[in-house]
Amino acid sequence: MTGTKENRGPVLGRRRMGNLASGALLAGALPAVSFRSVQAADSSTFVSGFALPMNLDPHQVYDVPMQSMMLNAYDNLYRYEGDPPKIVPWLAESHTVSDDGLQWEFKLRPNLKFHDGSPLTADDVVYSFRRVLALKLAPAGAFLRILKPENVTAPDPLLVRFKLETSYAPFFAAIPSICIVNPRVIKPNEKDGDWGKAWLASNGAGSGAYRIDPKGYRPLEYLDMEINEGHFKGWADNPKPVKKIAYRPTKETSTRVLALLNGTLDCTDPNLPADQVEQINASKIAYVQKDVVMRTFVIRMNNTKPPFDNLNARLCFAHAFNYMGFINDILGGYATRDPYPMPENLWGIPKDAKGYDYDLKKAKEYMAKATAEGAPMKRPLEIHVQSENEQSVQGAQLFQSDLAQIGINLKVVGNIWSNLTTAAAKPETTPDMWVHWVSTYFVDPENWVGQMYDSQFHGTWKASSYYKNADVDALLRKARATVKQEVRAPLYEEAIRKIMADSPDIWIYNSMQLQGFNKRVKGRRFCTVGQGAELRWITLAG
Amino acid sequence: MIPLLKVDSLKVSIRTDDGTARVLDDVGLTLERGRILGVVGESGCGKSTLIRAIMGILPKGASVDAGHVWFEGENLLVFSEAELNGRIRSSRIGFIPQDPLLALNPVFKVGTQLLEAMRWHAPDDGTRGRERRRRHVERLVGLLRRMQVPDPETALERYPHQFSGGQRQRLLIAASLACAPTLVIADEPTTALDVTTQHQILLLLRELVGEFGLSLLFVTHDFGVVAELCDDLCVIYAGQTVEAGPVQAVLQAPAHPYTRALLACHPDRAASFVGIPGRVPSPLARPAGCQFAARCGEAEPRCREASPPQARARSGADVRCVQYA
Amino acid sequence: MKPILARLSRDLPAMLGLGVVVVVLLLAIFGPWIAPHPEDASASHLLRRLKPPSADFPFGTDNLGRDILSRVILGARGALQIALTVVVVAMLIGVPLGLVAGYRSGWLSETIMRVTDVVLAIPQLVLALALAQLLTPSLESAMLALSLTYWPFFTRIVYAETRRLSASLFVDALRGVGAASPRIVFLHILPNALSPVIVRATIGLGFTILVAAVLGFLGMGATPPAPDWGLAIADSRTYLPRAWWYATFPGLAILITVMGFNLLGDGLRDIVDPRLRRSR
Amino acid sequence: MLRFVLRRCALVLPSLLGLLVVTFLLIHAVPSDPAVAMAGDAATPEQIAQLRLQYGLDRPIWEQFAVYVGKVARFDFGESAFSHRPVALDIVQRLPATLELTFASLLLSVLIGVPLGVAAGLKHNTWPDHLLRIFSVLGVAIAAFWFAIMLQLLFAMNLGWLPLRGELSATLSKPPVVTGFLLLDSIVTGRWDAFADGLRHLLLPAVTLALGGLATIVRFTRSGVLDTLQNDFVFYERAVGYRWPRLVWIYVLRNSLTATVTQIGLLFGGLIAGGVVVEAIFDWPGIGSYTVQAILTGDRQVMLAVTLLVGAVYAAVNILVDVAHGLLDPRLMERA
Repeated sequence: MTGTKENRGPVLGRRRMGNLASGALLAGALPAVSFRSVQAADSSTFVSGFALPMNLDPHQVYDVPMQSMMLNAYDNLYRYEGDPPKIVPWLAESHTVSDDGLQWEFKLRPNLKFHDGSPLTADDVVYSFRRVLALKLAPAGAFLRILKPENVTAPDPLLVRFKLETSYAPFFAAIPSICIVNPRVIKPNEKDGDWGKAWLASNGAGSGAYRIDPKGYRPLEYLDMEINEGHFKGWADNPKPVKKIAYRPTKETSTRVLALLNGTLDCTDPNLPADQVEQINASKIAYVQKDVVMRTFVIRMNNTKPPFDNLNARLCFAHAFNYMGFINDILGGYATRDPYPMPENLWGIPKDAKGYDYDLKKAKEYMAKATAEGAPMKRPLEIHVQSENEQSVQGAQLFQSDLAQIGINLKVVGNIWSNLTTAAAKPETTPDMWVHWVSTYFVDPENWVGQMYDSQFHGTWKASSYYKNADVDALLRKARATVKQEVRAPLYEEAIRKIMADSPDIWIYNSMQLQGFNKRVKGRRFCTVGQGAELRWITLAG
Repeated sequence: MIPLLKVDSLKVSIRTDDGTARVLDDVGLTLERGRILGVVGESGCGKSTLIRAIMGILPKGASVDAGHVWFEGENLLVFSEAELNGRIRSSRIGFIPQDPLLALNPVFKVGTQLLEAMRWHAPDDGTRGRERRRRHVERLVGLLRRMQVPDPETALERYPHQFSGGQRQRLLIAASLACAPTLVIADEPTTALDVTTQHQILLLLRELVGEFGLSLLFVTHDFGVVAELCDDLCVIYAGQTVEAGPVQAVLQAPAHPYTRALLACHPDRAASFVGIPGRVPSPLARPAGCQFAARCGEAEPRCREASPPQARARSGADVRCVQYA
Repeated sequence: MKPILARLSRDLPAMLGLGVVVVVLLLAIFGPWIAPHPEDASASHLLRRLKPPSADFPFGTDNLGRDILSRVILGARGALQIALTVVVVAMLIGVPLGLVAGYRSGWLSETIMRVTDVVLAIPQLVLALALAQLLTPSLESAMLALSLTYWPFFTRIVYAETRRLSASLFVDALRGVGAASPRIVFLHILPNALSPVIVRATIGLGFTILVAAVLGFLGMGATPPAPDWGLAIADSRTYLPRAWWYATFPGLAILITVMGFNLLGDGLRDIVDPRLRRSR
Repeated sequence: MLRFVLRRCALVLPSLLGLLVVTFLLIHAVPSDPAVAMAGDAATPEQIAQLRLQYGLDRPIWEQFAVYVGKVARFDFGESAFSHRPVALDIVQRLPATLELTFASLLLSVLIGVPLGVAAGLKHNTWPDHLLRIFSVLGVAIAAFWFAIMLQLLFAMNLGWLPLRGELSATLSKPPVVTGFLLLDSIVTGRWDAFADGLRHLLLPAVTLALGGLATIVRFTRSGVLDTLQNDFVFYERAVGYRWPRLVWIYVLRNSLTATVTQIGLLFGGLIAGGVVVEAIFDWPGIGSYTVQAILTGDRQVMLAVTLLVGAVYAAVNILVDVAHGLLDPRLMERA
């Protein structure tokens, strides 16, 4: 245990003890800078506060925590890099696509190796995709409708061929979500044809820059990874990488912040509450990194339930949310107002379209119109929030107190994600309103408007406003089946204009992620996919 | 020769929530060596406080206001707890409790409990450690045999509830003798027993006094027991000694009206006192004058004015009554 | 009543407890008139978020700029409501079951006591959380969950008392003169068994407030914007350690209230039955 | 003795079955559809339907129950809907951490609570007694999470004496798994660095968790001692000259502990549940945070298994309590 020189005078330390004992009871009355640093002396271990996925199999789970894990332990054919994100060749050198958008071919780099030293070839890519399609779990979502297992083939050791059932533009955008796994370590551990599902949930079988240490793994609690010196990318761009990544996710915000402030953690997870920024930045040891990401915050309205089936009613609600108050005062300005149904930094946004502003007078006018049209505006309404998520609760409370001013009675109901997604499967059980984020699963409008407002997705939580507009459906479907971005962009712009006119939901902001870092962390690079969790470039000073 | 035990105008009061209770208000008694003194009184008259005062274990809030407890010429009241433990308890004053079932710790083997007292108080015979313990066991087994406890060797390994009432009392009598004391105080040791067993125990005690050269202070509410066992008698009423003298003399010619009332309403000398009208005055509010006056058939006005003086009755007993002044 | 109060008055900690309970009761009744900013029960003031204690806001303000002092005062009513509802419901379930099981013997009694054992074996918090899930997290489901987990304590106590009493001579005598069972149970056994129940209930009031706070902490109790103490602490976690006042004052409110009920309950217990030990 | 234990065990089985029925019904009444949750964020309706079929979630509830009981009998608790890992494996990995924490806190509360309780009993109705009583109520009344954060601020942040979170420093490698208990494994494998580090990590959570138990133990030991002191045998033991410390700490104490031991049994169940909050704050990798996770995600298999497990632990501890009662008081063993 070492500390910084300034606060480590032994005599002073002893004498201060009494004061500190009483001081601690006043908690934050003490300036944060007086905290003792317990930072580990060695600069070879990076202690990460990123959340861990539910298990380690990238073919079973696909969410933000999984992205942050798999970007280090596994490789993909293509990968998103940089800010703004660009899809770049990774295990594949290049790819080709047929004119009809049905046949895709990826050419692999030569001499690729898995962690066990065995070569990574096109057969392994085929195995990986077939495994995803067989397990039919989260990451398969983008592929199940358009790809049959037998249509993934390896005509030669460095060539992978996909034959799609229908043309599906987001196919390429979703390619980085599939990790290439090593069948030679998985197959011996298969049980009853489970594709090694049970085994890979707690083990690694990748080729990534870091190697999973199964002994250092406890689901959701901790995970250790060691450096893979022989990674195909080489380490030329980082002469002093960390040798070990120790994932130590913290469950409580307060613990998280304290751990950053005393050097237990080198970084927090990227969802730090805005109110912690000032305190962390005031400390000698840590700072907060701000990055614009693609993660939209939206209040859903159930368009099948009165009064939300009435356009004027929906417009009334769209004008009753204090967008800037929420962003500036509660989020401390750490978010970007996003009036569109999709991140404003993505392509396909109709820049000419105007969103709605906070204006209670207009809201009242729309309310009067809606009431005149018979919409039951005085009905007690419910907004469901994710209780464990403070921000969704705050947003709902703010909305509640504004609506109360124009005479609308809104009740905030705490709920949990799994109940909400279940409820969202049917229009009758979907709440009047509910609050959620839409993160980047793949960088494509399909991830937002495509899956949120095409009526064929009714029954999934993403489409839980049960919005239906035949014109929009047609536009979105056409865009989905077209490969070229130049052709697709105007289609999305047109669809979004129509959607915004119908105001099916309340779009609030695109997130800015806040992540606390120890000052010894150097060389971080950010990409919105994975929220900057790829750690190959990290160096620890000192 | 000085008496073995002499309690001298002892006054003990207890502070309670409702005021100060004068539990013992001038108690005196004298026990000569080799004799058995019976202390008789109704429940609530202060018998147990008297025993506690002699043993130096007064309840919480109690204090000795006056008097002495002379034991072999030393005033026990000035002894510290450590001195009492080191020089008096068990080693010189043995104790036989009232209810042997309640007095034995239910969760320890009998042997453990009896040996615990011997460990600290048995006479030093020069042995130490295991050897000393072995000798203690030997002595206990011998005593148990003498007390006619069946299977004395295994008895020490058993728990209190595994004995009958009479056997338990024999165990405790043996225990009181284990450290060879000169005085044994017995607190109604036969009350909890049936009549036959009671008789056997009394016989046994009588024998032991001679055999071990003991003196016995025997506290009871039962005149029958006193008549059977004791040499001397001391009657206590409302925290005061009202009559004291040789058993024969007192029983033949009870001098104090209280003693007479007790004996009169119980010609068979049975164990109950319910026959006297009225109630013992509360220790919280002692009346002036004679404490018995309110219930006394022979009371005169002066009885209620001042405490009656100590006097000598014709029988030779000491009496606290104006009739003899 | 008088002797109990008189004896209680000599027990300093119990008097302290009584004082606290009386104050909390007063706050619960008159809270909206006492609180400096009663409108802060639901309003939000974005411009004065997370202000430290000052003359205007002696306990500081919370994440939506609401006066914490007012919310602590307003929270008393909710806390008492939860506690009373839970304990009364638990008593209504537990006491009759205990009476039946204790007075009767045979399969009915056995069944009741086995079920009681099973419910006692369910970890209280787990059941409460599961129920809160089942009925969507709200104050009502938290209260129901707590009641459903608390009744076995009453059943146990009443069962033991009833068994003791019905074995007593006095009930035998009543049976002897041909008194009807319900009459014996309600007129003779129940009043005698009631004192430990009341003691248990007093302690239970404090305990319930505490568990409700834990449920609130886990997002399973009261829902915003209710001025709930547990909820306030839960909300405050995001702002610790900087906004220390946010957690501290609601925390102290819980601490003092629970302590008050416990001290009072302990004092009552010492008076009613110095040998009564069952409690948690 | 053995027969006594066996009979108690036999009595426990129906209770556990009852517990299983109750929890099963309860959990299956929860509206969230495990298939939706299992499939994950990006799932399609077809994927969900497929899962529902695969896990038999479309069958009648009694059939699901029968299947489940059959599996449980073979110690197969199914697969977590979320992690897709066998629940039994997760429990085997996590239970030791919770037990270690629970035992440590029990040990702390007994070692401190019993002497304090005895002291309060001996000093009945004096200032030390009043203070101890208020303190012990304080221990019950204080919100654990608040206290935990205060401990963190003082000992981990300001003084820097103890680690803030977790069960082992990130820079240390874990000792090889022998028993699954971190401290035990460190000793067995001679990893004294890990042992010392693990002990330091254990301290703050154990103290936090011990607080409620400590208070309870003080209270019940106090009232036990008060009761015992009323007994005639205490007077007898004093009258025959038992030395005071031995009288109190051996002869009085053993009689006074019955209620305390009962409470320890009750506490144990409470500690495992109460560990939920402590484990969350200190990132202790035990069963508590696992349970919260399961509840928050609606993971039925885990909720069932944990409830059953806690019920079983509770039952086992209560059998131990009965045995301890028997050891404390030989009369009880005879009666049984």
